[in-house]
Amino acid sequence: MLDKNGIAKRIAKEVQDGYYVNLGIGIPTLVANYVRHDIEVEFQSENGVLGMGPFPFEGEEDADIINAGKQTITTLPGASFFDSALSFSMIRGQHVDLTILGAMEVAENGDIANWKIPGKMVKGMGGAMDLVASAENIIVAMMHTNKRGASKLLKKCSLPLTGVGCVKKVVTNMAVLEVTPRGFKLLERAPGVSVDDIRNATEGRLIVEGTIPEMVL
Amino acid sequence: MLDKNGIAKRIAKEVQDGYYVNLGIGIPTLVANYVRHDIEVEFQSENGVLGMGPFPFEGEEDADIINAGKQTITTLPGASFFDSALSFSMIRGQHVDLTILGAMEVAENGDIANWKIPGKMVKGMGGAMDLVASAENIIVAMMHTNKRGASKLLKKCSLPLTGVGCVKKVVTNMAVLEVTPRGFKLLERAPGVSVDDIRNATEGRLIVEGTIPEMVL
Amino acid sequence: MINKKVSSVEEALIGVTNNMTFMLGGFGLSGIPENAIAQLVKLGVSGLTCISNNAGVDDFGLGLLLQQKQIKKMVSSYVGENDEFERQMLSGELEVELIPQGTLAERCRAAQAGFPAIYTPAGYGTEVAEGKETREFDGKMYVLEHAFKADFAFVKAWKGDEAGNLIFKGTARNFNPNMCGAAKITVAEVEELVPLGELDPNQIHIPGIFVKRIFQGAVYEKRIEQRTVRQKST
Amino acid sequence: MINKKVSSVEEALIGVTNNMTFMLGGFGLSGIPENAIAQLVKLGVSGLTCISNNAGVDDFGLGLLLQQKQIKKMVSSYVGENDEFERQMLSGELEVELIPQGTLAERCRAAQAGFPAIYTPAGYGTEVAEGKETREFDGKMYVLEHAFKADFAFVKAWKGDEAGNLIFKGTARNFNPNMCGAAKITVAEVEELVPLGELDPNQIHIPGIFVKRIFQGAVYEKRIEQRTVRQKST
Repeated sequence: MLDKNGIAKRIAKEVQDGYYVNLGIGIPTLVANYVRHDIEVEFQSENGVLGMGPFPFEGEEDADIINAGKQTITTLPGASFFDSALSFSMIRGQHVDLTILGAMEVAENGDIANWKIPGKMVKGMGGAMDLVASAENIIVAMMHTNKRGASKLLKKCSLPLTGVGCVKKVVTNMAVLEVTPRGFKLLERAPGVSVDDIRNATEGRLIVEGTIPEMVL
Repeated sequence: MLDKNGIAKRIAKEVQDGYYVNLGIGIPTLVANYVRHDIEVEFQSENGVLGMGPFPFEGEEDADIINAGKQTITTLPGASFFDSALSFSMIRGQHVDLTILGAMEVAENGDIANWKIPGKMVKGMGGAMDLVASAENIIVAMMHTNKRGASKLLKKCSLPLTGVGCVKKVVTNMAVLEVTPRGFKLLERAPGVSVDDIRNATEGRLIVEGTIPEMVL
Repeated sequence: MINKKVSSVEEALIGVTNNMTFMLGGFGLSGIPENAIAQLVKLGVSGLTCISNNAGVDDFGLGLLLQQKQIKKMVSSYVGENDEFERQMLSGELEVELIPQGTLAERCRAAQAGFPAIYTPAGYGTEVAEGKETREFDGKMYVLEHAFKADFAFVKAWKGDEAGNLIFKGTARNFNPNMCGAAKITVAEVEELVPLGELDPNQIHIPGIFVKRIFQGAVYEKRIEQRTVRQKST
Repeated sequence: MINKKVSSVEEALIGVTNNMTFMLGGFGLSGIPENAIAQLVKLGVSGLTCISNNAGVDDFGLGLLLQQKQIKKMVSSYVGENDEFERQMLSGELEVELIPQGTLAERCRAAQAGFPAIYTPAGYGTEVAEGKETREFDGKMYVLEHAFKADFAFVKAWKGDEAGNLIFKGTARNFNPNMCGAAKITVAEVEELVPLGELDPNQIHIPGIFVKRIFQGAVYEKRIEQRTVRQKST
């Protein structure tokens, strides 16, 4: 079983040289810490910055330079700032190569629900609906099951959708899965997790073909 | 009868303090020379400049600073450059207060034709169709009749249209006319031109009410 | 040049009345029109519809208007971080319309640019698209979203001049440029109002034609919502 | 940073073949991709569809491609000032699609921003709208115009860096920013390629994400089409 950092570490291996990447809040944010140093990657934040760097040193925070999580950030040489319309032109126009975001539920057809729980205070979708509706390459980072042990990889989402048929890959604390027309195809197991463990934790249709390797982190 | 400069001079009186103005090629360009000096006006050119000044002094021309007529220009303090999309946002979004352009024909319902003569080489509409489709305040500057003496103020345009029902006012070498739901309403006569002269030169419906004053230039 | 300068926030907000619709720039607390918001609190206008990506925090930004119950409806993409907001929303006092962030930006831009509506893929197949026209282009589905209509747009820039030209700084830019000229009256407040001619015409983010009134804000707190830092390695 | 720099115009145009559709920035002869055009002449590719506001003059700009009969179709708003163009058009050798200038800009921007189509009032009631969907919004009529699809966009900027960030100068900006990222491959040529970090991130007109390849043009003639001057009063 992986912890959140383990999930981030595994997803970081999906980030390729020359990718523009948008990271959602939560586990996805951690991905930046594990991207290989020998490749060139630029992080976009939908509030209007490309080329984000690490957090600023204490005393160097600037209220005018934040990320989509409203955290103070820095920028790297070659960075740029832009307005919200141009920012979503990057996203909608499919100029961002990879989108990594969290989810409450993912369905076997690639539907995703990550913005609203009926009866609870709804904070809003922010840029998530734009991201999932447009991105060609979406990886979901999440726990395989919720706090009550119920599967988050479902036949059909029970929560209000954020987008339809858009998720390409899911990386959980238990497995790496590809969303295919036939369902969740199991690609890798987390260390110490068996195929049966994954089968038991997956409500949606799981496709297991051949021997499933253990993740290399 | 007015000459081209006379038409421009009369139109200049329509330009009010605080107006953003787009001037077409030909007679409209001359309007800038006659705008009162005690009012503040900014000239927009659809190729991407607001706050145009006079032509540059010899030797100070810059190939990167031109107007929509491709002429070298200068800018005044407070000017700005922008891309074509933002330029037409100004026009389509009705932020430009007054558009002055030439025409081959104007119809009594406000239709305008100024871009194409069938059988002749067509150069294109440039920004004219965007301007006439969006501007709330359009003044046409033109000769009352063509070179063969035929009226250019018609019941219906014979040439391919540039825009429908959009012209508000026409200033010719003979008259100032308002386009109303009932036709061309005669507002002013050019010096030395009689109402009958104008009637004879106008094919479209002409409305003459009361005494028609002579233009004050 | 056409002079857009007004001498005070009071003058800048002349014409503001109850039940109006406002656009307000800013993302989180970054780039929000602090002085206009303070003046709206002072004026006490109510029944407001506010189009703004976020709703501030309890004691800053739009939260200040929420505390005074001046807002009838919020149109936003994300409204967390605000207890009073949550209370009013759950009690039904406050109407909330949540829309995708990119859709919000583009509905502003449509109003600025004279487009009646746009087709965006965001929200297709979700409750955001319910009751809206959808349409296929090249095998992909889109939702028709209409341009906003607003009475005032309140934006905040870094520098500006009397002609109304604006330059923004960092991510405080966000929705501000897209809201300029998207309402009947656009009021820009700036940290620094510089003399005419001082801004490079090449480097103006928003030309003055989109701005009706401009003033220099008296004071900017520029509060940081999530202060995140790293330690200097020794 | 992702490095977009290529060492030469030859490398920048790798992949260009016959019968492709290109977008080319520029208004008149201002801000045109001079080096890319020269290379296209050299490559001799033909059957081209060129989306460009103008078509150059006989011996400069796109006129150079017209002389070599490399262009099959022009999509432009204004094509005067070019005898060879006129000859080919009247003889039927050259197909010409004339569209309003603002529509041209916005069909580029739609491609850049992922919009399938836009509703614009330009051309309603004229032959430009023939065969196109029209629609009323709020009592005004609009024409549905589709996003362009192109293989390459050739743009010219003033300054750029290896990350592909671009800054334009004066009215040489025009359509160039709107074409960036609007084709499968965007090639930017710049007068000056500056070291990474030299451009102010606040003042970048087009972020590098919209640019695939960037190179410094060998030489720029920057020809003036209408030299207009005034005399110094003595």
